[in-house]
Amino acid sequence: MTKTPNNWTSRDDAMVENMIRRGASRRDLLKMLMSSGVAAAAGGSLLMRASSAVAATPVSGGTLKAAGWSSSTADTLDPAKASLSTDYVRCCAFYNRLTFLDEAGQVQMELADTISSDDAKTWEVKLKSGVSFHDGKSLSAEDVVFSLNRHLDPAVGSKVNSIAAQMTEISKVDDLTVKIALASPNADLPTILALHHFMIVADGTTDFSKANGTGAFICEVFEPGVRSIAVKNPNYFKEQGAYLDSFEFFAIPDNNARVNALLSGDIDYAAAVNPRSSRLLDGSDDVSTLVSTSGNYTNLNMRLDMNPGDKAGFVEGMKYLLNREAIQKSAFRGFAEIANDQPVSPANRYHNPNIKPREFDPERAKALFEKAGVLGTEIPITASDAATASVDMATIVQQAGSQIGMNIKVDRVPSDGYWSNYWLKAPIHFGNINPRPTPDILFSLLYSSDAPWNESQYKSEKFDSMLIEARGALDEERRTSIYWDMQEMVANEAGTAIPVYISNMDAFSAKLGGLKANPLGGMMGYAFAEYVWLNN
Amino acid sequence: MTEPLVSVRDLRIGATTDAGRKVEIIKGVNFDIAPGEIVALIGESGSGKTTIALSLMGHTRTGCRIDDGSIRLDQSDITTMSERDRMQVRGTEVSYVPQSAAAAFNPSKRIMDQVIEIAAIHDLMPRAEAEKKAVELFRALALPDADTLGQRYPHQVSGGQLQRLSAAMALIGDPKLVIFDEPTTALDVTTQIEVLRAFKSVMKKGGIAGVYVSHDLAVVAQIADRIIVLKGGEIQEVGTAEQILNAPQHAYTKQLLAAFEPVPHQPVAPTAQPARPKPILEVYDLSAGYGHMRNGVPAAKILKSVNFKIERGRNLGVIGESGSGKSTLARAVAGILPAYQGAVMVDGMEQKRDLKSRSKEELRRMQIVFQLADTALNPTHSIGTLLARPLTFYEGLRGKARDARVAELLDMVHLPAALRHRLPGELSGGQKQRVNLARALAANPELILCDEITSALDTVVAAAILELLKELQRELGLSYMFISHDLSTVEAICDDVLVMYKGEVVEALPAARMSTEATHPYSRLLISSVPRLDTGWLSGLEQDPELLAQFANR
Amino acid sequence: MMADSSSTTTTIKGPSWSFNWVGRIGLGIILFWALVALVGPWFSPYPPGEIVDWDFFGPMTGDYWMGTDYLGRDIFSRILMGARYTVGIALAAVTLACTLGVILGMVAAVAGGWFDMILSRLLDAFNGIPSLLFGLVVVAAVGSSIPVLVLTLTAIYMPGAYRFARALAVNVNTMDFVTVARARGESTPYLILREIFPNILGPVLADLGLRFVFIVLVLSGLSFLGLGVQPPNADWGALVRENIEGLSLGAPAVIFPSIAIASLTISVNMFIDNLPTKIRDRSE
Amino acid sequence: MPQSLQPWFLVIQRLGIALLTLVIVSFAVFFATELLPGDVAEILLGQAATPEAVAGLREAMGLNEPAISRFVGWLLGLAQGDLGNSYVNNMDVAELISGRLSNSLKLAGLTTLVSVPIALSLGIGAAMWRGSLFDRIVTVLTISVISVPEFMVATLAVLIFAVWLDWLPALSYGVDVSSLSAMLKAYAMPVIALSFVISAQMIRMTRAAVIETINTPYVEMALLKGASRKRMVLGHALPNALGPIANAVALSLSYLVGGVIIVETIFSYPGVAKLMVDAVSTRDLPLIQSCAMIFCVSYLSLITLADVIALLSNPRLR
Repeated sequence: MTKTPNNWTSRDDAMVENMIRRGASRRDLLKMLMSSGVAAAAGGSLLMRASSAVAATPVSGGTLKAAGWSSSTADTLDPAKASLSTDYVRCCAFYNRLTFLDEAGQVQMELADTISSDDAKTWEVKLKSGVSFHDGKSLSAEDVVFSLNRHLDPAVGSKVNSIAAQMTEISKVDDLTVKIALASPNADLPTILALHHFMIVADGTTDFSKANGTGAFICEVFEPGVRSIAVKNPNYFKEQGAYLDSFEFFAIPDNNARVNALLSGDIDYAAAVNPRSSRLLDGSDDVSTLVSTSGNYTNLNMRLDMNPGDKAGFVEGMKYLLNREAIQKSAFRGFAEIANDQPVSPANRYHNPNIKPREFDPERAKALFEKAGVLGTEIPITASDAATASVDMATIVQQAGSQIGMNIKVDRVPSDGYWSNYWLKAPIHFGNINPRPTPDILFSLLYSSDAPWNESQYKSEKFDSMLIEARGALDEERRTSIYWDMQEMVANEAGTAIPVYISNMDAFSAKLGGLKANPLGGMMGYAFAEYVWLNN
Repeated sequence: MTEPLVSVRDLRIGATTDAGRKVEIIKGVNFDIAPGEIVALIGESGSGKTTIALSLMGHTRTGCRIDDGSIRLDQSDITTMSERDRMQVRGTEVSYVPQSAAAAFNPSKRIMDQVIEIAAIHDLMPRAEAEKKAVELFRALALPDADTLGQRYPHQVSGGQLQRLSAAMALIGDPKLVIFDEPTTALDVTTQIEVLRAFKSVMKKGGIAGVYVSHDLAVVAQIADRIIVLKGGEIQEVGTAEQILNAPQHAYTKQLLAAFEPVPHQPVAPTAQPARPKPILEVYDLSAGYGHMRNGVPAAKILKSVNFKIERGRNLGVIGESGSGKSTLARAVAGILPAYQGAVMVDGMEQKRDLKSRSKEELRRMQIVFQLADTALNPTHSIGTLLARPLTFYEGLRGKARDARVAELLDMVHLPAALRHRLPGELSGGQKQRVNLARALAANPELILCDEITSALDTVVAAAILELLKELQRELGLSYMFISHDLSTVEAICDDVLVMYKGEVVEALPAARMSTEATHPYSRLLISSVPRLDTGWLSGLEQDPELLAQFANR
Repeated sequence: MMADSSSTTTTIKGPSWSFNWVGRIGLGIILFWALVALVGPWFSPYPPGEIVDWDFFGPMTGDYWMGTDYLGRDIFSRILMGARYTVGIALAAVTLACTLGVILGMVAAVAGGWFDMILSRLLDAFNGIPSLLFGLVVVAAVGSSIPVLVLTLTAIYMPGAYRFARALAVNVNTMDFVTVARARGESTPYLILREIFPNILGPVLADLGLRFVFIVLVLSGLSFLGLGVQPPNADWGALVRENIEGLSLGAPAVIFPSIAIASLTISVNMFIDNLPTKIRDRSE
Repeated sequence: MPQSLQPWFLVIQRLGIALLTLVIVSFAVFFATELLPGDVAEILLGQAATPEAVAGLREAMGLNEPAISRFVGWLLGLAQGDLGNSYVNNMDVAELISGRLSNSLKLAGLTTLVSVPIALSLGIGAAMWRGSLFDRIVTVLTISVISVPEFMVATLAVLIFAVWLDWLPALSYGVDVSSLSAMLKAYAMPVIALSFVISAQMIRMTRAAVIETINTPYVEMALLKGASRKRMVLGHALPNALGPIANAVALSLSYLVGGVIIVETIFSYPGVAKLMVDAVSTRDLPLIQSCAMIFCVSYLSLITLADVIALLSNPRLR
């Protein structure tokens, strides 16, 4: 057993592990640890533990039992309809995408051998050969055409219908080549195709009660709202297939119950553990944690077309009234990075580090509210458990408001129906945005004038034209600079206050090896089953 | 003289009331019982007679305990025994015949199992032998179908039979002492005779000693060798049955006996008012019943074409045994149970059958008084409120006028005016019945229907209520329809009598000629079944067994 | 004014309100919480929503008497404030449920026939729906606010109160004093209010107490499933729920609200169980 | 009517009433569901619910038909034994439910086996030795259990038995149930938690019912026959208290099917209660209806069973 300093937490463990993954040297790490007051000897053993977690040799075999946090009868094996982490995990295990994002956020080919384009408008996708579905059928261009075309059919109910809409033509060139034509140039297509919804299913599939994919696992049992059991695919096309023999996945919605199940050894993996449980996890040597900051955030949306968001100064005042540090420390117990009111997170390579987060400045906020003429009026804020930690954040804002004479009324509404009834609709409300791989998706989804989820009704012609320019720009430097400018515009002009990027903490048995953080989300971007192994 | 079987010395039993107050309910009682002797404990309710009887078995009811004194039964001292030892004595040495066998039989077990239970508990004999013995006892107690009776459930057997079965239950273990706790009080008179006879013969045959608890001197006179008169937990007088009946010493005993003397009714002279042609109540062809109505006729027909009339200022008595329909008659007349046929006329005016359709004035003129004052008076209303309500309701009286009238009503029924602030629960039984009456008087009625209003009262109290009724009649010119199962009560107050049997009027006569001139066999049976204050009455009584078989309610 | 003593009829003046020490302790705790609900918020050291400490699940200290919660808020202040919601909502709901149930029950008992039959069936059917599920559905439909909570809890407990009151009223209705009043020509409302109601009041009050306990628990159950009063306020059930992670750490933040709930419910039970026998026996 | 037929007539009458109640509930549930904001298409699309997408999905799912005609269609199907298809995943509702229901029944059955004997013996024992130390302990325990929220009991149980003592698994579903001991272990935790919740009420009611019959003349009669306390209570009081006890047990057990939502949540046990919550949150009408029917049927059959037991245990009604 390793002796650890008293104030050492799993959060710190995870940080050290992350640094090792990012390539920090042992000396850098020790220096960092010493500066934070950890004795050299203890620091050394900590490093040993962290390094072994990262660099152990893979072992084949075993059954992994993992628990997500939500599950219902709406669980689906149809990738187009996938809406919860639970669905993503299962789809990642049973299907493959054309491309995927590695831990550094770089696009890697999966089913595609190459994806190329000269003008970012017409794309050619060459498929790998020798890939077969679980039922034995070989992967061909028809399957890809079918899979992508599904998203355009409203009857399917695809979640990415609006993103897929830019694909005006999807056609087979030959058995292993597909041509995709876009409405307008978009250099991000390879990244877009890495979205979980763009999993490739077999041509003509309508029945999704069992998954027939090309993935590393074969679906053996699937009971919506209950569980799935997967077994290793012996004919997997990748050289190194899954290490696990089988993989059982279900959900334990209650955080406490999930943590307890992990602590008692009934499960090996507990996804998305509440930071409040960290103190409990710290006490156990059999459990490790993985923290990934992927750009998920809960934001406060003030509609610019409605009272009081339409009053000059109000939105800025609210941004100053957000005590980001309190939110980070209290609501997220440190499992968050302070953000600067724009959606592109540090995990994304286009993140603009020059925009500094606004300080908590109630006096300045007061002056701004006075200017807007809202000081002393009652401001209702709609929050819900549906948007992670929004109720706590609202409470924090409410407290800050009460100090400067702002009467902020928190309206907690049920999670059930929140997204259809309150989100985008209430004058001031909370949203929760999952990580997206490209700034283009984020901006066109959330901030362009015709964006379907324009949370604050932000309208700027300049912004719109910049978006189109960046999308077609193949020159990386040019794109980056446009995106940096756009981030600045959002931070200063839009009615969306983004206080922190939320870190996801997964907790798992110390026996589990091979886990790495991924910018697409927790559980290695939901694809962990294929990459992890169980040490004996 | 032989050693007494039971000797009780300075017995004191205390009780704790709900309020936590301690009271002594048996205050130092001494008596003996010789082997084979039947001793009666007689007294009014609250005299402690049942408490003493139960203490002989070492049992006290919840809240009571034996504080002092000793009870010796045969060789053993009941008071100092452990509960486990008392269990051994109960059923074998001393056993118990309860007041209401209907309640004392477990409804969910067969009769035979209960009768032979004592044998099973104390392991006295094998089951087959016990059953044989039980059947013999059934025969000895003159029970019909002795061989198969044990297979029935208690609800399938009549009250009189159950009472005899409970005696069989008590005798199965050959006890030395049997305690009879008012065993015939709940029975009809015609049934009572048979049961008494059965008890008497088995006790004599077995030479068993008995304690007979009762409030009824006439019944006790038939069965007891000795009588102990109790009042307020103390013995007033002890003596042989003959001596108590014929030469009472104590004033209280005399009072008890006096209450038994029939006081012949003096009809009120119709001088108070000029003669009116119309009777106060006329009933024609009245039929009523319960249950689902089909073609205007109910499923269970209780009352069948009853006709009678009551002249103003006169009283009509209605007698009959349980199930005769006499209470139903009162309810049908009052409209509580709407008749399905026939007519009720008050002062010549026809009344609607359902009381809901009768006018307030019609309702006012005819009032009904129920048997049990406990349930007839709302326990949450004060006496003043109870009496004030009819005054407000019928006459719209309020304030001082109403208060004055309430005081006047209380005075009429000889109750102190201060009582109006009390709740019914704080009053004695007789007082409650007076309030019950006063409430009817508050309506200033012309006719009062009295439904067994003295049946639940002790004899002395009942006699006083009857006196009160007569007095009120003289003062107010009332008429009563007086319903009772007790012939002597009816004779004491009524001018005319109806005898009812199974919903029909079988005889109608002036009260004075009832005992002598009744012709219907059932009337004759009823009259002959009323116990007399004479120790030889039961043994000398001859009844036609065929008549009994036809009419007795057993 | 004691006169007319009869030797055996124990005279009790109305329902006597003297009870044993267990009942008195129960009553004492109930009154204490009632007082807290009334004036507690004025004595709370911090605003209930204020984050006073950046640590979470803090221990008991001189500053924070009952520790801090998951956000670092003062638990003592939050319990004082929660008393108002827990006691208030439960009391409002139980009063409403019992009033409605008792009135309907008495009407059904007196009216009988079809009215009784249909009402009894309907409410029976309603009883078949699990109460927490019903609560979830309602809040999903109309959102969560104090009136909605009160009405939901009322709806959940009204059928029980109805059944109870109806059974009692049917018994009382057959008593002679009701027949006497009816024979006098009294109207149905008079029969219900003056004759029947006073006689079922005692047991109904005892039943009301038990229902109160269940409502406090259902309220905390609803809070556990995510419904309840608006932040930063919270009822005690919500306090337990939001701090339940602290249970494994033995945090006072979860222990004190639990004690608060238990002390209230246990004391109500103690009070009811030791009501003067006269009232209690009729309810058993 | 012949005496022997009377009980059967009563039973049939009760069944008829139960059926009528079911129909009433069905309509009530339907209207309640209609009152809920949003429909299955909107809910399924969640954040992606643009008007066009919702319209498309509605069309594709056949939701454009008026709700009442869909409901009547479902009722007609039900009459023929067809529960319909789930809107959400188009699976056969019967199939969806059957697995969950058997889980629920397994849990309910085990809990019944454990709690009913314990509760009845504690309740009867407390009544038998009324006022004794045992009675006081039982009373205090039941009051404490009634007074503590269910989720506290469940969470504490997990914490103590699974995390700290490591005696029992924290999850019940999907663990090894091949041997009897493994199965007992797997179900121990939810069964313990549920038993706590339902026993208290049963103990109280049993105690009250037995005490009431102990205070009858026929039990006093048994005492005067020299019967022991045990014989008085078990032989005489108990048979007559069966009716009310059966009623109390039925009421408590009815909780086990639909009311266990909290225990299902904490032990992540896939039973019907969670299924119904899911169905409500996705507005899946056929599923909601079917679950509601199950709750109602189980409630009514338990109550009816209790009625029948009460009838049969009473020779006067038999």
